[in-house]
Amino acid sequence: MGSHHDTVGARTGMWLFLYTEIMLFGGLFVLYSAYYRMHAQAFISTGQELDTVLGSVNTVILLVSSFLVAAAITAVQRSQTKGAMALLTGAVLLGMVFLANKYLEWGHKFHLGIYPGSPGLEDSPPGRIVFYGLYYTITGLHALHIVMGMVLLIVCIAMIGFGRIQKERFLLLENCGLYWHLVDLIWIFIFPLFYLIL
Amino acid sequence: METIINPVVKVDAAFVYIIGFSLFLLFAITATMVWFVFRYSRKRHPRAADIRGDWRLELVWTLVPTLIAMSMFWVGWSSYAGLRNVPDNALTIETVAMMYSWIFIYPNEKETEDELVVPLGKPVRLEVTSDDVIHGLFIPAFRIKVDAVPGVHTYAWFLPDETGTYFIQCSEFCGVGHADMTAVLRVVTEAEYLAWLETEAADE
Amino acid sequence: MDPHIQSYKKLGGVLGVLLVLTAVTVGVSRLDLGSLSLGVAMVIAGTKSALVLLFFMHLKYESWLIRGSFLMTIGVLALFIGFMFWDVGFR
Amino acid sequence: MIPRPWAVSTERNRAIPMGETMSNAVTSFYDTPFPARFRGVWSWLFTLDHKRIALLYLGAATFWFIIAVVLGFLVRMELMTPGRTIMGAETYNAAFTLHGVIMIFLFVIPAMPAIFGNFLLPIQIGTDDVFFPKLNLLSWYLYMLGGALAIVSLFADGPPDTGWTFYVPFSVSTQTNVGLTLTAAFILGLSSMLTGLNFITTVHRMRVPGMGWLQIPLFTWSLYATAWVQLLATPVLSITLLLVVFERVFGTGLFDPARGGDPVLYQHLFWMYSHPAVYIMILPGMGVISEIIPVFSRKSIFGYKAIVGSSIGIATAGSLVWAHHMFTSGMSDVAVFVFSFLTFIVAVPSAIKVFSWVSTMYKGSILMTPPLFFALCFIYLFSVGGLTGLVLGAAGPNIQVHDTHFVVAHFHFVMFGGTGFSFFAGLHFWWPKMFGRMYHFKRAYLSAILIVTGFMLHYVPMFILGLQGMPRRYYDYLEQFAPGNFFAGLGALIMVPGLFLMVINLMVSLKQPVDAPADPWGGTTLEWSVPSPPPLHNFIERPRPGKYPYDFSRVRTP
Repeated sequence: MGSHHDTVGARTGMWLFLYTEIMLFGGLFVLYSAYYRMHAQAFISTGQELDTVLGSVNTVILLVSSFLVAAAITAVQRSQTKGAMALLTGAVLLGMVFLANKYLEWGHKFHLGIYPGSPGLEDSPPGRIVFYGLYYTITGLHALHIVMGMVLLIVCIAMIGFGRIQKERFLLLENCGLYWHLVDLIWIFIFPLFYLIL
Repeated sequence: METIINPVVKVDAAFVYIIGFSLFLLFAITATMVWFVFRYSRKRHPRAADIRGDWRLELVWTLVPTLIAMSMFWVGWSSYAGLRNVPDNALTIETVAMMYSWIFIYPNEKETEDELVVPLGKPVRLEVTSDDVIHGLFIPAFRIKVDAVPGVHTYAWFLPDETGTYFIQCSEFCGVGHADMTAVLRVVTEAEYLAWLETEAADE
Repeated sequence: MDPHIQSYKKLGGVLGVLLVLTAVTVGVSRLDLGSLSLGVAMVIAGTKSALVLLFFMHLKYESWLIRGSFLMTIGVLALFIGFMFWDVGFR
Repeated sequence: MIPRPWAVSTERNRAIPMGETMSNAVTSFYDTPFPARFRGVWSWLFTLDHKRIALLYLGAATFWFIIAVVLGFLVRMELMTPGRTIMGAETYNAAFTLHGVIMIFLFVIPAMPAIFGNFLLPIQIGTDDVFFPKLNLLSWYLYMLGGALAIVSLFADGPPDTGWTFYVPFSVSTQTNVGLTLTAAFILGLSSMLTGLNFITTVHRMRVPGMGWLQIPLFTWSLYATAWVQLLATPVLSITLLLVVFERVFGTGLFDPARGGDPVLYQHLFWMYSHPAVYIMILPGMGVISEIIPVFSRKSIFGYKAIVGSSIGIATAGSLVWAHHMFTSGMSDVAVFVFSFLTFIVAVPSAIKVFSWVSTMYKGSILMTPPLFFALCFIYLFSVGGLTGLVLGAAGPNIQVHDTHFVVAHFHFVMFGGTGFSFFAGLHFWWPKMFGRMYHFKRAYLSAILIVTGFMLHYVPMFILGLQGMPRRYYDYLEQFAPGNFFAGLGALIMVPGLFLMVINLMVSLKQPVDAPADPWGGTTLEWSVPSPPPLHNFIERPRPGKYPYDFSRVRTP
């Protein structure tokens, strides 16, 4: 069937899928906006409890990894197979560092007794509970997407190795890259809304 | 004191206006359709004309329904406004919904369960909230319905302009006892109301 | 298929701008701008995401269909949030 | 011997050398597995052929439809007399919840796009399959998985009792198996999204050369508009349901008023999807009617562009009226004003469609057939549903009838009288195309008459009950509501046999030999130019779409 060679169409399909991801997180941002309106003061004071340094580091990590993925496409287009694989491996490693940071961050919060349903959180003002509810939901869902993105990138590395992704045929890499960038994109909004809020 | 307009009148007028118009439109559409099926059946009319549209006609049947719809919107909205604008001298009664009963708390701290007693002719404002899940306070006779949401205070008001007994129901699904979550509204004369308020308050 | 190849230099430049903007948004968050601060942060985040979209995600080189439908998606989300404020904003 | 009043010949039919009997000369997709290595049942379970996938959906959706009809029937039987009639309150609550969940998520939303859309969209735009055939099959498996979970929740202890709306905090606090049902709805949403994604890509990338946007048949147009709503609104439901699951499992507190949450926001999120979902349900049905009316009037659709425009208008404006489900929720009065206003705006494009359909028949040459009969019933019932929607859209009257049986009657007129009847119409219209067999006409008419009669007796009393103030989802009711409920029950007793007669009539036709011609009705869109049933790749030679999809000047009765 003819459709298999239509890369524009396949990419269109990927974008359409990304829209569903945008709307999925969008639902959470809808909630965020409403709760920000209702509990502005609590959001601001609670936001300061989050570690801005860790958040900034994670932002930089995702931006760099995004760059690496974009560069990997250029490398494939220039038939630099080894280079492309190295760039993607770098991106996956950065994804791991991101998750490690996230783990530390969540672990620290859990250690302090701040997690959904914890006694420490239950006694705080309502806005703080909601803030952490949103924080855990959004960053948790986002971390899940990071994991899925890493799996996709690893598949791409393997496919480059097998020669299934090459100069004239890199649709898979493009689509996986799009997914990875989207995850980055969502973080670009999570970062100021939770870590920088004043 | 200016006379208070009972919102029931405006809501009913809105019903009549919208349903009346709708029945007319429904009849017109259906009759035309049936007539066409009869008149232009293949037996009577073997060769169809080739008409693909007519922008003037389409413009007309875009604009006219828009105008009708706008008028309906306005009638509906103004009757709603009547339901929301509480007269100043209203008697306020706290209403708490819980699975599966209604608690009414009067200004003198008197509480009743599943029975709301109000004086004739005095507007009543119900301050509604819930203890557990969402319920809905629904008094069909006075065209009012408002959800009882935990953590939120909503309100509704009505003008009891005739003595008698009316029913109150829960309109938002709340569990096994949803259908049994009914209460009685008694509209009594001012004197009876005052007497009732005092005696029963003393009882409890 | 896609004849367009973006040079490493260009991609690196974009990354540079992104990192600078990150620094700026962190810096601005230290200033007390009152109610403006959220708006400023969102403008910077919007700029950053536009850069990612246009260059890393090649939106700049895509067809009208993808560009238009992307804007439509964002528009729908904005309308959902905006229209909800008819309630949340006036309660 | 079946009467063949539908037998016509068209010039196009004659242009193809095989003529009327070509369905016998061409190997149909039934005899050509794709991928070719699979045989027997595997050729269905692993098929990538859009037509086979459509039939897989048809089988599954019919099963769900029957289950949901039976559940709804039991609910009505329970309500036929006051007090306990045949079941207890817990069972009743579970029955109406599952009736709603199954009807909506497993039948009404997926039926039209997944069955007719899958079968016909590629053919109508002159191509051989959808753009992502594997994704298409995946959608079906997700649909089956969601359905399986719904079955499990039927028999798990404590089937859900929240109503299909899953309103918090009740859905969070109830002890029944809500989580399972939410997961099922989540998966079904994913399936629906992927179908939408597939259709949008297919329409954009695979139209046969020569078919511009204004040569696309109206059914495909309606699917295209629907697909965007599926794509953009469904994720909001997904996240909402997920949040309720989180709420139940982790106690995140996002909707718990004691912890700063706001239950009304749940309703906003829920209806942000679920109101547009109403248009996911009805738009394809409108598309079906827009195909049927011209064919049997043998006359071009009146105002093709207006119908296309109104489909887009409904999809757009329909996505922005969600809060009209919430006028009593404690929402701000400003929001009531805005959303009531927008609701009336959305009524206009629907009105345009109705006027266009009726005008199409003006000076036509109308042949009564079962599909047309169902379509005319649709126009009547949908008009009632639409017009009573105006009552609900008006802020003041809404307060009285919200959450009463008036609403129940209204949305059944739209969902059942509208989507259901257009589905039945489409089924009778495309049945010969899908299976190559014609069904018995008289039995089809009889079933339609039974369904409509029962329908009216079933739902009209509910309008009155609602106006009198009987809330929905009531297990028991006050004495004054007894007559209305009794009549509604009687209606069900007429309607349900009608439904079964219709299904059986269609089933029985499958026993006959394949005998339907390629174009039994004299249609002009591309699906009528291919054999019935179509061959694997749909077209024998490359289709040539006309300048205008509804040009009947070449179609003649012999």
